[in-house]
Amino acid sequence: MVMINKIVETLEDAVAVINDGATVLIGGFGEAGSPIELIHALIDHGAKNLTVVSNNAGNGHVGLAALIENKQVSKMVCSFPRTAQSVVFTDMYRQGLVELELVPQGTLAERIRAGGAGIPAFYTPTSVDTPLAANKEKRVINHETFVLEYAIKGDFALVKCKAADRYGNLVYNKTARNFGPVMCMAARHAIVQAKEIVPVGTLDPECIVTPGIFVSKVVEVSNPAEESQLLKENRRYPW
Amino acid sequence: MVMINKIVETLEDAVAVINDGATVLIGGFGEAGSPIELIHALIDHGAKNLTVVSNNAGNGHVGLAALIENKQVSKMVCSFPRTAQSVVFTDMYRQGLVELELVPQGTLAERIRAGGAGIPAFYTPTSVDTPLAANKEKRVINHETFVLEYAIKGDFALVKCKAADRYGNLVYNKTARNFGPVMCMAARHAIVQAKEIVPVGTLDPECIVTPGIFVSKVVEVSNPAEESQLLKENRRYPW
Amino acid sequence: MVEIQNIKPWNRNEMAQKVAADIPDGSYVNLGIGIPELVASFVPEGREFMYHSENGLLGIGPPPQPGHEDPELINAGKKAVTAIPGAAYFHHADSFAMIRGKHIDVCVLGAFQVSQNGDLANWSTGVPGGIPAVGGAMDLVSGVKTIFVITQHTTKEGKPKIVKECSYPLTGKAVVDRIFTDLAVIDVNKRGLFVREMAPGVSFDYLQSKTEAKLEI
Amino acid sequence: MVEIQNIKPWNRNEMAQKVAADIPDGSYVNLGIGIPELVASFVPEGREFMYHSENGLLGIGPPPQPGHEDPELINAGKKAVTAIPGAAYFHHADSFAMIRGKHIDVCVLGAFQVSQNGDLANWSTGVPGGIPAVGGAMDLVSGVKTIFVITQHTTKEGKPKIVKECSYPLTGKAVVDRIFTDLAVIDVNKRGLFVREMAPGVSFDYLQSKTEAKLEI
Repeated sequence: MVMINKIVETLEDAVAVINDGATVLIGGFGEAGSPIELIHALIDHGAKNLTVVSNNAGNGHVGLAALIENKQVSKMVCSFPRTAQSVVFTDMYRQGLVELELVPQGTLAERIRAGGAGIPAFYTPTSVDTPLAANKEKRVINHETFVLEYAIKGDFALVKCKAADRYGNLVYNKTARNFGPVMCMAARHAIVQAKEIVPVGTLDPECIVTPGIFVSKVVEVSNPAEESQLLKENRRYPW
Repeated sequence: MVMINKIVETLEDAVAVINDGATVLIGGFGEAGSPIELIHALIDHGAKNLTVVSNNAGNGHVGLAALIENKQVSKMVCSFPRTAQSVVFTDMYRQGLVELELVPQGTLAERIRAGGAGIPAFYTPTSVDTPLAANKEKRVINHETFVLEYAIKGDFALVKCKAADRYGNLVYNKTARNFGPVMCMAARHAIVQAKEIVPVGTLDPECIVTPGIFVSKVVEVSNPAEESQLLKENRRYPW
Repeated sequence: MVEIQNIKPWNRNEMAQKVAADIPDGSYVNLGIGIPELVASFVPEGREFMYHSENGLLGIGPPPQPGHEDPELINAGKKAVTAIPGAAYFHHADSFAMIRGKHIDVCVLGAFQVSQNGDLANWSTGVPGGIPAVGGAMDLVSGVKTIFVITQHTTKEGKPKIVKECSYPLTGKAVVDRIFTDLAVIDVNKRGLFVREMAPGVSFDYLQSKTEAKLEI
Repeated sequence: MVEIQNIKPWNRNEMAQKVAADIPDGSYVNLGIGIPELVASFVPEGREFMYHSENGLLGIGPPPQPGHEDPELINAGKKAVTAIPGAAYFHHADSFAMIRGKHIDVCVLGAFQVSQNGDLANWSTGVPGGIPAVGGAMDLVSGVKTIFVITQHTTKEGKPKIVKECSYPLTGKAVVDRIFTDLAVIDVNKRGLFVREMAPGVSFDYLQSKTEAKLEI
């Protein structure tokens, strides 16, 4: 019998659709929720000239940092690209090898949600009177000034979750949920790595965080690497 | 020890804060999620000149229909006020005793969410080229036309849920969830009737739908009436 | 005069079956209130659809056994339904994010009128004193990729429902992709209305005589 | 010259304790990265606060026991935390709905500079070649009802951080309600900066000498 089945067997298959020049939304807040294995598969895949939307810009020489270091990213859209271990982005940015669009974190989350919800633009109080609103359209509503912000859509999203089923229903783990749900909504193809793939009907329908309608592909990665551990070991990708 | 405790003992206490002229968001889609006991308490309380935001306009002579029949509602904001059993609203509207703002259902949900999320206004494709967009501001974004819609905020929300704790964390039952979560977000004071009040820590933190930050008061109603049953019995409130 | 003696219009179930046959495997499908609800019974062999209800359910199952109705598990028409294994519940803003955000593949709606360029009128007849009610129809037509209309070809009074221009207030402009009636299946595209199939015994001339807008074949 | 021999500046824990003492019972509180994180340790007897982390947690508990850190349970500063019974997890858009929608009562932030009218600069020193990073600071100052700043009174080089006008790029204009430094607690309102309390041995003249903006008492 034909069935809706979003499960793919390999990381390679999962990212094969990603094309040069694509906009890729990458989940995670620091290492929590960062889909390291999918990012490494994207490095192996080699798609270039990517615009990456992600809260941070990677740490050390693994995951998102390794993708940037491999010169596959022409532009980063993020809220906090600077950390003690964001050496790669800092270096590449100073050399002019990667462009940066800096977006306040809540505006970033809301622009992505808007992209997924069919809202092309919205007004927000965030960043009014700051340099980040300098060239943006303003509007006064009920005597308060707001900034117009536009939706962000992705061609692809790379997201990590705790458990998934063949319909693409997802649940997350603790604060690793962060940007995953809105990125799945906003991408044409959301590609997800799940610590566990479970039979349909296992996930409580009251507790599913991302309904399968927002997901294109699921691949099981039962022992995902921890970024902080890789950093301690001074690992680099490709290894 | 002083503790955050949003539980109130009686329906009367729960609605006592509602003032004349208030905007009240009332949850429910048909009878699913309709907080009948809270509405009846509001009838006993007697606050007048209310603007009520609710998907429907009530059925028979109980719940929201009874509130309208009791002449406490001067304006309804809803998407679908007409059903086979919406006799009270039909009658009062034709007599000019209640005003109607008709809003497409998705726009209604999104305007309420925006109210709760601090987004004062947004653009949407819904209702473009229809009479409901006739006097609204339009904007072309990426060659497509959108309508500007403004946030809806409530002074109060009346919402029904399945289980709650003293922090005001809520879970719902099946399709009775509907407008509850966004209405709790958008109201200054969200007043909730729960079928069950459980100790803090009982609700799974991964499955809480409405975090307590959005809730002001919770009252236990362990055997809520079913609207369809009351209609079968031709009940009227006050009884 | 047009011959009519051998005409066998499709009944509602046959219409619904034709709609179902045109829904691609794996589609996410929203079914409107009324005749569209019948479509759920006709998933073709070898296909799996996922039915969406705008009141917060993805994965509508078959109707419940009598006596097992749950007043808190209903569809957009407020009728009792069931949920399949793998279903998910969500709130109204998330549900309409699915609709407005173009995540639903197909929507099946009823109609008062459809115009030759695909305008749909299905929420108000504009009668003074009538209670206007729109529900989710405008959200659906603006957000769903493919809009199928299922309707009787004419009104009870025999007036055409497929018209040059809608006289009733619009639900959406140029939104309908295909019309399924008791007499025919008609594609709507930029060049006009193209008849794909006619009910047994229906001739093109007969069909045109029941249709205000110009048909092509 | 101003006398300085008897000055006993508050240490970071004392500053954090003063902040905690000014947070009303039952408040929802967001703590920024750095010194603000210390505030969590000083909930006054008889009060209950609910700590919010913008990365999707309401109900931060005490730090985990060493060896029990969970890399998927972290705070905004990306440090391991725990969750109290009654905590809830949610996604980033919902988390910032809490912030932007004015549901958080109090936010405690660090500062590079605060101006006399409550402007805050805490995200960029505008140095060429620096990597700009803003995080959630602009969302917090625009959405949270009460903004407390906790900071050393002067920079490491001894320059005033409480200034007439911020020279660094702003995080928000007229957003700060109260400033807690090692030397004083200062209210910001429309009429200016009002000193509420000074550290032991600090005189008003001394405090003014360390402050570019004019202080009132």
